[in-house]
Amino acid sequence: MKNPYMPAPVKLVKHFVETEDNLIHSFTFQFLNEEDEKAFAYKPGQFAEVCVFGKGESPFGIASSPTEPGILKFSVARVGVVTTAMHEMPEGSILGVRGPLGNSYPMEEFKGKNLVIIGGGFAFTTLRSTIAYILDPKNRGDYGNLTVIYGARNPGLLLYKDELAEWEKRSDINLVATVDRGDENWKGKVGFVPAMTKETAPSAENTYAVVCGPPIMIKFTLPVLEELGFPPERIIMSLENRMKCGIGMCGRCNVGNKFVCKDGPVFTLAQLKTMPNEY
Amino acid sequence: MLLKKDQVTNWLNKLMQTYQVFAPEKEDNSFYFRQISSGDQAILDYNNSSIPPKEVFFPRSEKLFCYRTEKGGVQLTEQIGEEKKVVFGIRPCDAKSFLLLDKVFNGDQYVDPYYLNKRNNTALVGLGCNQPAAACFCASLGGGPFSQEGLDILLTDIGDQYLVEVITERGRELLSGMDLPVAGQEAQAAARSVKEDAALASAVDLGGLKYRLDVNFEDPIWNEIAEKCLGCAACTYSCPTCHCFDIVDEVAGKEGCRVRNWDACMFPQFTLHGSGHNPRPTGKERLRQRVMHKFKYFVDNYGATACVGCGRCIANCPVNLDIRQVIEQIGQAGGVQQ
Amino acid sequence: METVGVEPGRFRLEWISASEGDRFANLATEFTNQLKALGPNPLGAEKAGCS
Amino acid sequence: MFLKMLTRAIQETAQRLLQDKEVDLVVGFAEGSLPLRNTPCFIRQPEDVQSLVWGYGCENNLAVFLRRRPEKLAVVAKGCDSRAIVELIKQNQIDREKLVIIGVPCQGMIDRNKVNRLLAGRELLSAQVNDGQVQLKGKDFLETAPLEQLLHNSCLTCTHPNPALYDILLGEPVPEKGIGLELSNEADYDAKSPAEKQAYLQNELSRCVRCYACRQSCPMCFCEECFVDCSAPEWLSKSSLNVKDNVFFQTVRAYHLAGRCVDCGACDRACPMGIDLRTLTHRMAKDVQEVFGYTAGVSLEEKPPLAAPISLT
Repeated sequence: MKNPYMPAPVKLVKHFVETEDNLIHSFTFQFLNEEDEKAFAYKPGQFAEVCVFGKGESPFGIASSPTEPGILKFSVARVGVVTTAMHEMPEGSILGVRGPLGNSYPMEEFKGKNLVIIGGGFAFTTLRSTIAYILDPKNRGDYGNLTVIYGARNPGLLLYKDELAEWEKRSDINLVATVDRGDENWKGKVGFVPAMTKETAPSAENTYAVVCGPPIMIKFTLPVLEELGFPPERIIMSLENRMKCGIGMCGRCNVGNKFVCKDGPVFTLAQLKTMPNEY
Repeated sequence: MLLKKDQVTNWLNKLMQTYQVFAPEKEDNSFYFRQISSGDQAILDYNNSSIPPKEVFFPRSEKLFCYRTEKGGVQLTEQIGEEKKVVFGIRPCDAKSFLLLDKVFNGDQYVDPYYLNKRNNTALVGLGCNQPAAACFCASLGGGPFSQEGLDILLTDIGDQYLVEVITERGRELLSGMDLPVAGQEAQAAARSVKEDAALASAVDLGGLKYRLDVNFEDPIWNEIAEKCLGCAACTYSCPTCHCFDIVDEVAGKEGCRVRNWDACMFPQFTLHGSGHNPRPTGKERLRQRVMHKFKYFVDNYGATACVGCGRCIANCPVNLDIRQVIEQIGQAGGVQQ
Repeated sequence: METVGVEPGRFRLEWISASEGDRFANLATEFTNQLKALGPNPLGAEKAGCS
Repeated sequence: MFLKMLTRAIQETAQRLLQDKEVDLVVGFAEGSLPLRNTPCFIRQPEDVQSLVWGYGCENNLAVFLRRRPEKLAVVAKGCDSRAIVELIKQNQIDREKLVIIGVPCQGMIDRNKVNRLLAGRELLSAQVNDGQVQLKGKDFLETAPLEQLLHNSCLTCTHPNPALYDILLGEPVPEKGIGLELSNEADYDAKSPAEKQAYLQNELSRCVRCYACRQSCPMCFCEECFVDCSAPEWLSKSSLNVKDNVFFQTVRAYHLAGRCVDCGACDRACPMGIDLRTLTHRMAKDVQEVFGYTAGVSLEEKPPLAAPISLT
């Protein structure tokens, strides 16, 4: 009987400071045991519980893509006990990972469709996983045009800056990186994500929209998408709720009769409209 | 079969040779299901325990695993108990509650080994309720004072002895070596009359409740229902079908362990986000969640109502917030069934 | 403190000014030895850990 | 019977206050759903006042519902409720201008645990009290016992049964008992050695399930984040099997109530496990009285102990 509460030991191989304000660090792990890695086959959009022995565990979206074997990457903001402990962890430390948990973005349904991925602030982790998955040579052919609109308060707070630079050079992805307030050497767009969406989003025809970000960004982006003709079934969201077990047993992350950890975190806007407004 | 009341003690002592036996033990004024060390500690003329016997399967605090952080690695040791147990003298409503908890802990996607190992290794010897208490309403939830659901053996008190009804193979094993006499006509008749007389004083009308809960999430009745609730967990921790828990680490230097503790949707920290946002900020949302979970969400997800009508939440609530009245109040709220 | 069953010997109130460094040091040492004699604090929690 | 008279007086007062729009809400007690139980109720329409009653089960401290309320409201307050209100006003949790206090002299509330002990497991179906005798009826029994024998300990040692602060007083004041009336079992707790005290507390609190009904029912417990819920630092274990931490929780809670606890016993009555919590809270209130000469919730003008210079002569 597999014990879903037992974490698999992992080693911290790369600890990278993502944002200027030192609030968000990226952590790259490697499994210590071969069979744990095989058992951890995941899809973009899923999350995992990262365990810091002696402090506790917390759920984080998986930022790495399944097309990047051998590693598992998370980007974590320093908020509480576990995250603060992680931020002080040197490379080589041993932690634990439990998962993969939750459903994933409907990558099969996306096949043959255009995609606009809209992210904000540090909720860009699972979106990065999805983008890297689609851009992988094995998968790129399956998907139509890919537009990415990613915003942050200022340039220093953008995640994965080097990758953003690479994506800008590529022709098979239309990256629109925007900031609320630019600075002297910021050459990209300046403006809020909802405004950028109105300006640069592709036609809704045969296109899915994936939206993930702080509540304020969601609140103003959804009407724009609906205006552009995106039906609720093709607006994909990812919810965040307090979680402990991650497997639908500890009873805390539900919205209506859906558990965000087991039935989610990915829901279509159509599904969300049938669920009570309690998230 | 028939079991004389004075034979109970030595049956329990016999069981204790191979099983850990949990039975109602009296302390001051209330009863608790605890592991007994000798047969005479079990008291069978009692109404019900203040805390349900679910503790045997889902303890209020349980070590999931222990770890020792060493140079370059961590050593994990699981803490899953394998002991064989018997819960003796359990009421039919509590036995039925385990069938509901099974739906959560023995799910299609994930299985909880801690709960399931104990469940698979534990037999349940039930004791029918000759005199249901005033606040018991098990019949309204599909149960009954002599319901056999979830039990391995059911005892019926017919005066100076018990009618023993064996329900499962595991129940039969418990009686091996006891060779009890077969129950004659007279004993059968006595048991039948006891079962007929066991009238339930209280009932709830669940008709249309699920439908009303589907439609009245935003109904102002919830403000009224929740206004007197203090937001403690007296109801959740005395409820046999509540299964919510918290997971924390407890550390002593290099060693520590991951512990699972009972938790309650009535507490604000239950859903408080790291960012400070709380989807259920006040007592109203939290009490609504408790009622919705038992009488709607559980029905949607598992096809059964997560309540067995044991009445403990009514007796233990400091402000006498009565779940039967809540169900009634919802009945009067909007959303009449088409 | 006594109501809760903490032995009176475990609590002490002293007035020491910032300039009385050595008095503070002696007092701390002396009180520590006193406490060691009394043994662990009854209120001290034993962690549910693997100890 | 004075209960009926009090009930009618409460209903009439509430109706007048609501009709004249002097208040938008009246907080009182209604009939409970179990024998000897009353339940808090919130009346907003004059025509609903008939659900307001008075009885021997009005044991909750209603002050817990009055903190930081925006609207103008009235409360039916017995002695200990009014004392809690006085303290909450002094601690800026209640706006005196927006509160109408309907004072009710308190005859004491019946302790269900004492009734259960008397009935030895037989179930109580109904109860009446006439002239100091409690009639307890069950399926096939009728027991009578003197009221004194079934009152809560906090009511037996209550020093202020008459409201310390009120706008309207209903019924006749009740005779006040002497200050610091001691119960027999209190003396022998004090006589225990520290280790025996620890053993007693740990035995009592081994039944604690950490439902926090004691904290939630206490009018004085209104911290934004209770130290028990804090995870950084984690002051104590969250597991109720950690009995020493259960004792630690009650100890620190008693410290946080020093000079604020009005010794109403609401925590004791709220505990579903019947744990004796008043051993700590009652003594804390007594110690504060002895050391600082201050009794919580008796007068609006009297400053709390540490808020005013005290003369140690």
